[in-house]
Amino acid sequence: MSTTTQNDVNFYQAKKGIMSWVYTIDHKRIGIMYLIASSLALFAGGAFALMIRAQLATPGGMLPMTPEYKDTYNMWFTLHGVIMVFLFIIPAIPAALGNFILPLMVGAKDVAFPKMNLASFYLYVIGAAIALYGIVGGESPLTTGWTFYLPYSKETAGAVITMTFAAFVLGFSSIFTGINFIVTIHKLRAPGMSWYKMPLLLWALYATSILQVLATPVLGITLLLLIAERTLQVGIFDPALGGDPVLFQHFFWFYSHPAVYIMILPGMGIISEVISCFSRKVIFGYKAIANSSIAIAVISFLVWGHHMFLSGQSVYAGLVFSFLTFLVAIPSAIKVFNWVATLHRGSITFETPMCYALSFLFLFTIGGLTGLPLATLSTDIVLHDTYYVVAHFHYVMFGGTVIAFFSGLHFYWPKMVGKMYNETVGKIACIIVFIGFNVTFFSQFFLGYTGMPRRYFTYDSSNELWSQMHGFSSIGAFILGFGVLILFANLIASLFSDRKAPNNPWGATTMDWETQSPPVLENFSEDVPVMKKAPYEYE
Amino acid sequence: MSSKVDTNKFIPRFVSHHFSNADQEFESCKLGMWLFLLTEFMLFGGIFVAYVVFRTWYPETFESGAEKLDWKMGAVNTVILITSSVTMAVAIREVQLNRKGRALALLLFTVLCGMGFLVVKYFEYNHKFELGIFPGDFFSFMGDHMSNEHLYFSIYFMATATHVLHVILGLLAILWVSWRTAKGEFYEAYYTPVEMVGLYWHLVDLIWIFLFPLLYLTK
Amino acid sequence: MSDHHGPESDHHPHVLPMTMYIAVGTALFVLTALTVWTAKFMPEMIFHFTKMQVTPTIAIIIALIIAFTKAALVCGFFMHLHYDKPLNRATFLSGIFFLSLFFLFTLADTLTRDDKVYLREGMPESFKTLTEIPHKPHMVKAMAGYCHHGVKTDDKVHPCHYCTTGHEDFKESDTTVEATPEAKAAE
Amino acid sequence: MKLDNIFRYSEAASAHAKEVDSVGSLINWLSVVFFVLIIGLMLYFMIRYRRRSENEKTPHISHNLILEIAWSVIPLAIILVFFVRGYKTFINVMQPAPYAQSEDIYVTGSMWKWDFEYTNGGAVSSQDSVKLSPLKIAKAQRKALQKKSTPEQGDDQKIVALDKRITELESDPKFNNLSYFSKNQDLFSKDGKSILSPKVLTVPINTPIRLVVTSKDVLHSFAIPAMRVKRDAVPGQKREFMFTPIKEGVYYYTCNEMCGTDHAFMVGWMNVVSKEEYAKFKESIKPKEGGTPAEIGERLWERNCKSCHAIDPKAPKGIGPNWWNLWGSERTFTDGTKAIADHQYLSDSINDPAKQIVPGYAVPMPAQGLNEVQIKNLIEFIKTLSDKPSEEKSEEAAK
Repeated sequence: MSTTTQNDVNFYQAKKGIMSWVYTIDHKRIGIMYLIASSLALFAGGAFALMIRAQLATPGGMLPMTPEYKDTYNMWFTLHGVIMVFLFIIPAIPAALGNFILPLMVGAKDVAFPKMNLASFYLYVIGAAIALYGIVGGESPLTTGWTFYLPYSKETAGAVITMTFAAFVLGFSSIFTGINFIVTIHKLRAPGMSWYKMPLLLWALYATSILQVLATPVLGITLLLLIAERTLQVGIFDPALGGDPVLFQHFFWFYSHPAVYIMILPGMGIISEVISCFSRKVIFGYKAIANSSIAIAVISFLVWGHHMFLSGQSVYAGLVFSFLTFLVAIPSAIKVFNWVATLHRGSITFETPMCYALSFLFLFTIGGLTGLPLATLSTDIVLHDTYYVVAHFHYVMFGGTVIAFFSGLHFYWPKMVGKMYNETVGKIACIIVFIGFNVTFFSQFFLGYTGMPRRYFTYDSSNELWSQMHGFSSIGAFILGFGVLILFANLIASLFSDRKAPNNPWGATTMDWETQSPPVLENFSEDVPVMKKAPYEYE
Repeated sequence: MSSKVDTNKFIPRFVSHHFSNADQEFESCKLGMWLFLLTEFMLFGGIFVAYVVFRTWYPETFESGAEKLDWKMGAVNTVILITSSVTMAVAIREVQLNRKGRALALLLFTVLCGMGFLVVKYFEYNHKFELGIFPGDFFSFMGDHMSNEHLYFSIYFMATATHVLHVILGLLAILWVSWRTAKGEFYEAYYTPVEMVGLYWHLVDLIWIFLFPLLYLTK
Repeated sequence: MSDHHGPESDHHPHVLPMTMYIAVGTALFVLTALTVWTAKFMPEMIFHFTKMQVTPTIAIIIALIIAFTKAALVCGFFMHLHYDKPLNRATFLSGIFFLSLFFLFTLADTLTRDDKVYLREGMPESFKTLTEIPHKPHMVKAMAGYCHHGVKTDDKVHPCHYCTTGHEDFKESDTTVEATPEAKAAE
Repeated sequence: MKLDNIFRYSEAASAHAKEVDSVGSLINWLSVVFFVLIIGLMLYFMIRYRRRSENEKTPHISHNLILEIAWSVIPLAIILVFFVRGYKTFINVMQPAPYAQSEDIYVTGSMWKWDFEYTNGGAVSSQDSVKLSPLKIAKAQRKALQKKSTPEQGDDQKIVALDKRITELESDPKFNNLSYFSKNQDLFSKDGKSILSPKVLTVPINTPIRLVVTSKDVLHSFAIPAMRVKRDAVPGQKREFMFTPIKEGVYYYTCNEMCGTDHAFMVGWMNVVSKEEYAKFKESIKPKEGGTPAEIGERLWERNCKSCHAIDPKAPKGIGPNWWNLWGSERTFTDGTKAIADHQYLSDSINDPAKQIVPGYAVPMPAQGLNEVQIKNLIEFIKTLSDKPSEEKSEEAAK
């Protein structure tokens, strides 16, 4: 780093005023804005989750069992799903952390299309505003679940059009981010950074972007057709008009299954970075992890039918999809094995990001293994659409993606804001989140095993196991919520502390740590930053 | 080559700050555009999947539906779109050769063709509406038809309306680059927007190449 | 900003010969004519000479082959993929690949759907009517007062262009013309 | 608890349940093995290789090809076993051979109840279901006794006896699976009337049962956890599955696909009975044939209308209007218009119930799907429900 010049003023101070944020095309500022927006979405979705758990804590629930309140619960879980999926998990890692880190990691001054990046953020804001209007705009509540299955979403009076249009707009936001990342990784890598010298987070983001670009347009046309179905009664998905509701599920899952990997892949990338960094050791099986990201991206397009084994899909198609679903388990397993092998003979320290990464390994392993009975056709008959599925995908989505997001957030926080958070509080929050999470969702496996269906707002009080497990789950949810609050409080408190972060607090080796914290306006002081050493070359 | 540029005629342009040279910028834009076109393929792909599924289920319905469309109008529109595609491609060539006037004329001719396409489409739609052929449940056709023919027309209207939307967006984009061409912003070293709009316009043509035989001809 | 690059680091276009554009354009027009001919006139000719019917399946395969050829011409030459970087070509081909996966797996379901449940004695009538809606399209004859092209038979404003000698089909088949209110009013 | 029972699903009561459960156990035990292996190693490495000094050096182990191939191929081989074990049962359940001998039952889901029709044309009504639930009957009797305005001698003892029976039934293992709804009827009622009338699916033991499911409105999913079966009911399309119950008892069924407001109430129970009992049951629901139109209409009323429309002049106000003296009376509607209840009005209001609604009956009647002959028979039956001689009435209506 050269001596302090005009170039070394960090990007927060380089331009001042609210307008410098509104019109900014700086990827770092857009990343920060995305981070704030998606964290708000996390809190909104989390609030709905807590209300769901409060209702299910007892069989009678907290809502009176009169017809007008039944839809309230249905609205809660629908909005929990819609907000968490479209407004939080999908943009959280790629668009918030990825936007900030990716150009730094490839050694570029910005993403390839900075204006499109800003457009992506504004589309996100518009989409979120439309979704908010759908919630509070006076339309009757949306009760379809985030899957919008027809014909129910056609017959219900809820704000389906508003919400689907919001998801449509958010889809474009996602596509723009994807295009930007692919082009940036292809064209703007620093001299010296060949494909197999890219940090693994870049591989993960690259695979994610492929999925965003290829799958999201299908969601677009699906939602357009759904809107047309409600306004013009086109009948393509409506059995009363000769259409086929199962075709809608094909359309929907062609997007939404790859979307599951849009959510988890960047999380896996972050874990690769964090584990290698805090083990002070070269990542084990770099090529295997990199290639498995791409393999997951490709195979994830072939397995959408496993959401539909019992949905009226042909049983032969079910056979094919079951087989392919097992195949997609392999690359994920390879990654887990590689991460554990990286720990071997390392020099491991347990800072907050590493605590989250290790919880990720624990939870994601459970999440992955509990997916196997769902991919097996005969056991899926029992478990399909029960709480087992709920538990399984929360282990993958929350235990995987969100924990990885927390890990990445703590890992890159010093780089993003230039301040260190309180390490002890961070670890305590991590432990509370870990415990709360397991109490919440492990109990749901038992519910699913004994046949408790999803999306029920009440349940059999005579079944003691159900009462107990729902009770546990609800207690756990509040512990989890408390942990997340501490986590964010700790991070926000760090902004007002005077613990200035060094440029490379963790001793990591990728290019993003070579700039100052927070980075300067055009990321690097040098005109053309050159990659000096390969990633993960710890001595 | 840059020495040939008449700087009085063309406005020189700088490469954006985060690219290291013009080639990198051009290639990045082109890759970005191809990725965007990829999303368009997938978007229309959805409609085509619906088409194929229902065609395999109800072949008679689709034959009966296709007979109600006027293949002559479809053929005229195909010719119009292909012409516009040729002129668009040649317009890019003219920009590459620094012939501003000819490029502008070709671009405007492309716009004219696109408008012609819309006019023909308007007459087609109008005729359908007069006969009560509407998508889905609003289908109120009184002549001979299959019991679920509204499905065919749902797909017809969804596909062509989405395509028409793309034509309109494409026309606006061509007008935009025509205006910039007239100002002299494009020359052999910088013509990225023209190239991008050209790619987009060819996509519009590409989709019609499939829509025409599938909707109008195969009975 | 210090690192802006002037026109000296310029991009050099790859200009293609005019003959290519003319040749490809001509090919596209010819193929359009060909696809119309194969769909509209060829079946009659084949039937005239060989008494063989061109089935819809064959017709659609021919139409698709021609359409793919045209698409290849447009992509390869007008969109310059033939001369372009392999990366852009790969992008385009990946679209085709994933789209065909979408087709393949969706059809794997819809073509092997097992909803033609083996029917036995004793299926209740109500159940039958509930479940036979989508899979049995049937012909609906023209309404009274309309020709089979759907045009009102006494419509002076919009005469039917297809029933060239007046509403001929209508006169043959329909006997309920007296029943329509318009007809009664005319009397 | 037996070790292999840790991973049991809900109680298993069908022939293929054992196979399903053993596949499930296999997967889960192997998962446990892998989990212990992975997380055990992780924990071991965490402790063994924690940083002891700032200047520690780590070895440069970039990869190990043999190890990586091993941990790709071995899991692949294992999960392929899962696939093979899984698909056979699935096919047998979801697509039984057409020649398989079975007892067919036709299941129709609608918002928010399941209807069952049998091959002899019989169908179960909610009333029958109430009869089939001893617990419900005992509870109803106790309630009736408690509400009596003039208590008689011996009522107390009766209540005590009923309480004992209720406790007995509740602790009966056969009823452990009974849904919440059978025991908490009061919670699910509106204006004192149960808004839910779950119907009982009665099936014979040790007989292959083939359920053909469809739906009247939106997607539902018919699931019987104890039988290890579940399948979506797709409107307009038929889906089937087959199972063989091997244990007598009562098992709950649920709807597992989000279908609207009362999705959580779309539950009921299935009664597995002996073959003899089943034969008796099937005979009892067999529709009687022949008779005058009014008699046919009465049977229609019993099947389709009884739960909402009373025919007794003294009956309390039901969900739908009482039919006593309905024929020929003047009806006033919510929009202020009036009509005489003649043949036209009745058939209209059966075909399109929501069009004209008499004040006080907020819940629109669901479409019944009756054909013209059935409607005519029903109206003939309604004509007989009058305190005046029938000829007089019909003359009045004719005027």
